[in-house]
Amino acid sequence: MNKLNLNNEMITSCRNYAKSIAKDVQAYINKHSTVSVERTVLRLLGIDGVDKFDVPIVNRLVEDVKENGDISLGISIYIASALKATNKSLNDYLEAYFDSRDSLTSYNLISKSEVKKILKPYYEKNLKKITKNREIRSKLINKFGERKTELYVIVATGNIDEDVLQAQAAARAGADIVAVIRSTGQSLLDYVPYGKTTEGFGGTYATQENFKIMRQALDEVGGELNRYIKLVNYASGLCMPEIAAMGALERLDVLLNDSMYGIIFRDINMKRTFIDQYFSRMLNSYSGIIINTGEDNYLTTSDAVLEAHTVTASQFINEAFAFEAHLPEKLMGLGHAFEINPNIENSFLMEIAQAQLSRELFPNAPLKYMPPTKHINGNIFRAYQQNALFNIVTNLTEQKIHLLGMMTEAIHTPFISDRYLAIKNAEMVQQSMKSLADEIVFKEEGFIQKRANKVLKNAHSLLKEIKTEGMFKTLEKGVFAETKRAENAGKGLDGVFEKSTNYINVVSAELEAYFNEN
Amino acid sequence: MNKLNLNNEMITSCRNYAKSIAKDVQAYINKHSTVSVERTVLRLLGIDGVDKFDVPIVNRLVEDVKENGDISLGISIYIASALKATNKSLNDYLEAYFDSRDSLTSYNLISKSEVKKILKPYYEKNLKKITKNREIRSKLINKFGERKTELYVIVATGNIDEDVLQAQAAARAGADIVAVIRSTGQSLLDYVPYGKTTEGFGGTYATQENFKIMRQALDEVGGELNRYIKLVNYASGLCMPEIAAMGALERLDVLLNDSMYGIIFRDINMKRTFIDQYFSRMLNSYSGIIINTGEDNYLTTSDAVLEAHTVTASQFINEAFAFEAHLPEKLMGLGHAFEINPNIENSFLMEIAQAQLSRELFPNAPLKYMPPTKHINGNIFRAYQQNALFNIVTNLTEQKIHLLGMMTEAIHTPFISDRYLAIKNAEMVQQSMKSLADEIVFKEEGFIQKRANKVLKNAHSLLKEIKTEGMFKTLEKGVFAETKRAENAGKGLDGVFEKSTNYINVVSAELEAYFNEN
Amino acid sequence: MKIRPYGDTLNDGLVQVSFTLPIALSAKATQAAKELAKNMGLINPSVVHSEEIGKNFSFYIIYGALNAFVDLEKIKVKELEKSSKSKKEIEEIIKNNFKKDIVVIGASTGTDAHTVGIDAIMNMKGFDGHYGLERYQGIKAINLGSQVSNEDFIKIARKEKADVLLVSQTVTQKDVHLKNLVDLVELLESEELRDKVILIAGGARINHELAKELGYDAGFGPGNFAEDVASFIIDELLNRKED
Amino acid sequence: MKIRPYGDTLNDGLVQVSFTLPIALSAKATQAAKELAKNMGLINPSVVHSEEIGKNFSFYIIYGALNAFVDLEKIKVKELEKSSKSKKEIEEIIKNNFKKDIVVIGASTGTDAHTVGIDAIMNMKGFDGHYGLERYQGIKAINLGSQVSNEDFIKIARKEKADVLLVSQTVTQKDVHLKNLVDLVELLESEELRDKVILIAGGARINHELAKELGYDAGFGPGNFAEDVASFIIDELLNRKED
Ligand code: B12
Ligand code: B12
Ligand SMILES: Cc1ncc(COP(=O)(O)O)c(C=O)c1O
Ligand SMILES: Cc1ncc(COP(=O)(O)O)c(C=O)c1O
Repeated sequence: MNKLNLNNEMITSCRNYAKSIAKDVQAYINKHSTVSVERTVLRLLGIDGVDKFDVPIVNRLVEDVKENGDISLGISIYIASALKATNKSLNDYLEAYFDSRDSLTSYNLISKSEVKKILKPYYEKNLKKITKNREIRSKLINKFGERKTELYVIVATGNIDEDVLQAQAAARAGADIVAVIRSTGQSLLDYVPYGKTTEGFGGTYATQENFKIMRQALDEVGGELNRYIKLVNYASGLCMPEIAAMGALERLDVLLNDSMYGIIFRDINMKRTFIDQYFSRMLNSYSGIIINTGEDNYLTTSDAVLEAHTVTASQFINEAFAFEAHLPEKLMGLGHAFEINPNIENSFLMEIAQAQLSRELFPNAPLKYMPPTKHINGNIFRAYQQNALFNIVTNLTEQKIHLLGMMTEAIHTPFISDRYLAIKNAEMVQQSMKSLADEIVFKEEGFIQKRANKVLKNAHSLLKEIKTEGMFKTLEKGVFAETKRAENAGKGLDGVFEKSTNYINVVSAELEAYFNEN
Repeated sequence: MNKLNLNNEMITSCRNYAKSIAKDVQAYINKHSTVSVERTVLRLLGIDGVDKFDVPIVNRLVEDVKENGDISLGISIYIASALKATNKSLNDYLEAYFDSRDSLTSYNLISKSEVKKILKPYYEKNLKKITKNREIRSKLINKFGERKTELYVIVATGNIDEDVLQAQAAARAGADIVAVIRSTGQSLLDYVPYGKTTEGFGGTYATQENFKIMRQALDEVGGELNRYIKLVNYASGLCMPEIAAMGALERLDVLLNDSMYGIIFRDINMKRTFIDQYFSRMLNSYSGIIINTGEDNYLTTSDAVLEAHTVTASQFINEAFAFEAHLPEKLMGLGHAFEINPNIENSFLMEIAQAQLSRELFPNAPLKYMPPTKHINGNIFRAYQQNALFNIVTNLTEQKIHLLGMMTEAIHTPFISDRYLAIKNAEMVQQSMKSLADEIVFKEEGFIQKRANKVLKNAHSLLKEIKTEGMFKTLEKGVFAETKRAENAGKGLDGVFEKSTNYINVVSAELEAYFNEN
Repeated sequence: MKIRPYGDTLNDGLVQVSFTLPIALSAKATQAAKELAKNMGLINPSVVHSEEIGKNFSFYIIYGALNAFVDLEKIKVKELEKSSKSKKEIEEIIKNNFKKDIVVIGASTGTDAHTVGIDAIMNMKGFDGHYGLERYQGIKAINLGSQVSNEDFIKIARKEKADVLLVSQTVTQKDVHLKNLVDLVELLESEELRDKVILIAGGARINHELAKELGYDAGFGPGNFAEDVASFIIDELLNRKED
Repeated sequence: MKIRPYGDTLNDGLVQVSFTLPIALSAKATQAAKELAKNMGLINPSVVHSEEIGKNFSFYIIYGALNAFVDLEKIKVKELEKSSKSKKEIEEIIKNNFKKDIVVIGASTGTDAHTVGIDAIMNMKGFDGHYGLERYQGIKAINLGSQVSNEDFIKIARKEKADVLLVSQTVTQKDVHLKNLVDLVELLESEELRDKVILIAGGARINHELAKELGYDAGFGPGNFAEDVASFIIDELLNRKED
């Protein structure tokens, strides 16, 4: 794929800057952990459920240690010590815990190696389950095959039962990937709601039970259609790694997983979410879940013509972060979007340039290409056309994960018919333009090539700048989406702590060992 | 413009075949005239109006000669002889004619040169008016400029007053050309209705008064917008040359004018309409009116993939017919269409091939490019998308006269909002893809080039065949639109007559003189 | 079972509406659009788009919840029970039951020049992979094409001793098709031919119910092919034989 | 003046409707769709498209003539009379009439994270070529961004001695925005602040009428810019001064 005549040295240089930027942040990450990381460890030991006030048990336990013990040691040692001291199985211990009201910190702390030994059966069981899920997925995809470009739609009724109906209808209509949008505001909750839910605003709560229900529904309809229908949910937010773990356990296939989104659009503290992201991406990698990053969102806030390079720069950085977390390229669903005002002269050519640029810079990544949203208005016919133009660019630049635009984007989350029509729109383009990408060549030094090279050049300058200033300072300056975020402000900072030299995290230790081997 | 790598020798050979086919038919045409040709002569002498039974006076006079005289001499000699004998002005004579009930054939016939002398003041006055109209048009277009691709919409309410409102709204929305569709069935009438009309089915009657009303409305709104809005009507049918004359007098800018359409889709006798076409196209040429031909219609009946070459062959023939009638290339709005089933793999690429082929074969002709109709169904969203795809091909292949598709094509003639949305659809494409044609190259020997060359090759074979068989036989075989028409069947044959050696037609004589000079 | 339109949740009643008003865009005009939507039974209609589309014309797109149910039990449709036999089956039945060919004459009548529909049913090659009646053994199919006047149509029917008449009507603007279709029935009746033929209408806006209302034996809209029509014809002829 | 929707002829009443029914496609289902259209007041509704869009869901597109008029004379809209002054004029008026800067605090409240709307009104660079309030001399504009709880909003308003509060709400699913907006009014009232500020709401689904109903002084939807808001603020402050 080489339609843009890009400067390879500049690309390499971008990658080097990004690597250095990510390494800088990684140095910070390595020294810290968060409450959600610790809760994730508990979840992967097999702890689930809520107390009588609907507080998740994992939250109760971590809070307990935070208040009464030394969380900087990590949760692993506390839970292992408790099991050792009480000589109980995890389940029995937890029952007793809630009956007795004794703190988790009431026991003598044991040695690191003992911790590992005691907890191993628990986390191994769950990691095996995850491995099994990865295998099932591979098997099914091998059996049914996978389309070159996959059609991705969302369901967002707030009610998992209604979501199921609509997801199945979407699959029958031709969707390959279904995302269940989360209820507004969930990403700011410092816990994961529990159980099946039927009430949400602009989306359905991400709970493990809801994941399970939807996974089953999609497997069912997939079996009927002889296709594997991928399931997506959202990890970014205060519970990033927990959702990564839940997604792994319930065989989700894609997770929106991007600290940058949380920082910029949710005002989540940057330190908190970078730490969370590292652990969650390791889990994604282990479970074979594709991550989706949120660069597309920048252009819903900033001007898509002037700020296109911020998307590209961020993609390089997200790639570098992902490499740090051992995520292979084939799981890097880096985001980009079709967001230029269609009234701008040659905007379509600029969209081609940008989409092709992303494709050529990250040839092995299953890029997530987002539809027009910002310049959609209530004119549903116009919107249907804009989506057709978007679908054409997808086709012409051979994107992988193709998020379908809705004609009612400016109005409401999709009706069942909106989604159906969106799929038919994409299919008409796919079918009628099947070989277009192969057929068409861009003029040498033409508008498209020039635009792509310019964006790359600007991204290069920006990466250089960020490398000098560091990621935290850059975010303070408001480089991305023109949104300024301070290093020590935002939600969730109180959940960050420095790791003691004696810190132990049995899961991440296991994962790191795994990645070193594989 | 050379994107298709076409075989130039084959193109020349196509042109030669077509020329020979047209010359054959022209030999027949030269020996014949029709009642509508004769009525046209009367109209260009300034005769208009209807009798008390609403029969146009021109019909009365020609019928009179047909019944009581020798129409093979042409109408000119009869009317001149009557004026000479009665020593009256044309107006006075006609008044007396209707009072007296004396036949037009009651007078001694005078010599050809006298005929010309007597009628000259009358036809000169009208030809001057036509010349004047041509000049006004040129002046206005020079003043306001003309777009590279002109947006063409139809109005079809059946009511000229309502048509005016909608035509003006369309112009304000961005339309460059407005066509007033005729009432269903008018083309089969062997007379032209008279006066302003407000009742029609699926269209508005084409009358000279309605022409005038709409011309004025468009001039008005054009003045307001600083643009020249072109007016279109339909000539094909039993009154082809009469409408050509009326259009010239009322400064229409484009006339649908194609015998092939009448033969195939209206079952009009081929001889009748070829003769009519010749005279009407001479008038079009004289008045600077662009003709539109109806090749696009073939594909509404036949398969657009398999029968694409019939369109191309017919375009060559129509070009040759037009040259016979002294029509310059810049007035040849040859038709083609976007009619392939969009569910067919790579149909869009085939559409590009076909549109680009037309463009390269007839580089100086203002091609009329027709939107999808046959494969539009009641799904207005889908239709809106199909129209977007069509608009893209127009843009990519730089068509001149761009007929906008309506989202309600399968439902009704356009609502005011359908038309508005159609214009906005085209404008978004024009704007966002402004330089696309210049930017994109087709792969050498790729799908598009191959398809275009194949269509050309098939057209070439077909033209060769037609040259051998002759046009009349070809039409009997049902080569175009799979519709068979017999040489001596169809409507209007009784209006055809062989010209006597003494035949005289003052207008065509004048026009031929003009074309020989210019 | 009572049902309502469905947006994304059962019984939410959500519908989309669009129309033009013959007045310029203004807050008042938008309110007028909303009032009309309320008048249509929409609760909380929301004007999601409004646009001036020409001097004194404005266009509106509205979403709202329809405050009405429809009771499926109470709905009666004059639906043609399609017996849907295959070409082969039909030919077999004709062979076994009729001594001579069944004569079927079709036309697009009046000034209607749309032949694709009637061709789809009658011509050899048929439509969408379904062969037309001309290819059926035991059926003599005569397609008169377009623009056939009702008078000519009847004349030929009489001459050919037609068993079945097929009428296609595509142009429906201002309901011209209704007039044309009714005229034919009246003409047939006045010529005492109506009972001697099976009379069938078809076209983009024709359905069985409408055709019955107009005095036809059946009506076929889009999505019907030769075998559907032939099945009906055979069933009907056998029926009439029995009587 | 009484008006009706306009298709292509005055008073033809033609409207387009689309919806989904939660049942499979069938002749009966199509008839049900038609009945619903009749229920909406359409005469001769025509189902121009129907399609199965998933097991037990079918989609319909309908055209029909609305048998209803709306009387323009009877329509009352609470329309904001825009005084529409320019930035320059506004700055001039402030200079001549107010001793200290007018303090304007804005936020996207609740869990709403959409800032583009409030930024459009407040930020330096503004929107679509219209500068935001931050650039106005005589106005101290404080934009708190998104996800601001009503409590925090009021706390800061008190601290900054706000003259004007600007609230943006974009997420309207299940009417969350209404709840959020009403809660703020109640909170302000309970803190006896309501009368001390000009309270303005804005967002994609907000209009003046709705805002007034909810207890706001004004509401601004799409197509409004900083100068429209500032004009209203100035007029209102001058008004209140006079009282
Ligand atoms: C093709 C076409 C033409 C072709 C016709 C060529 C031909 N040989 O038939 C041409 C270009 C000549 C043409 C001309 C005109 N057309 Co036209 N045309 C169409 C078009 C694009 C497709 C129709 C079609 O072929 N459909 C495919 C067939 C297979 O479908 P069908 O007819 O519904 O048939 C199926 C069933 O209904 C059924 N069926 C049909 N007939 C019968 C009969 C029997 C007995 C049975 C059992 C079943 C049956 O079986 C078929 C297979 O399932 C439509 C728009 C559209 N997309 O629908 C406009 C359309 C029908 N045309 C229209 C108009 C107005 C005209 C003109 C009058 C325009 C003008 N003023 O110049 C002219 C003149 C024609 C005339 N007087 O009749 C309008 C009609 C508006 C209305 N509601 O009244 C339409 C809807 C376009 C529009 N939006 O304006 N047209
Ligand atoms: C951009 C955008 C985002 C961005 C926001 C970035 C940012 N920095 O603001 C991102 C990507 C982060 C985002 C996220 C989400 N979004 Co969002 N988003 C949009 C989008 C595409 C555009 C909104 C916009 O910026 N419009 C442009 C501005 C200028 O217009 P405006 O807000 O109307 O403002 C004008 C006026 O209203 C007025 N105004 C506005 N506020 C105020 C205030 C005052 C005081 C005044 C005087 C005037 C005023 O002045 C402005 C200029 O004229 C819309 C879809 C669309 N095309 O409309 C969806 C949309 C609003 N989002 C939606 C949803 C559901 C979400 C999510 C909840 C999805 C999810 N579950 O993950 C998330 C979470 C956000 C949350 N909790 O709030 C839905 C809302 C559905 C509904 N009706 O409730 C929409 C409609 C998309 C959809 N169809 O699903 N979104
Ligand atoms: C990377 C990423 N994460 C998460 C989300 C959704 O987040 P929330 O649930 O906070 O709305 C998005 C939405 O666009 C996203 O792009
Ligand atoms: C060349 C040509 N002439 C005439 C017409 C219209 O003819 P009528 O008025 O007979 O419908 C058309 C319509 O498509 C056409 O293409």
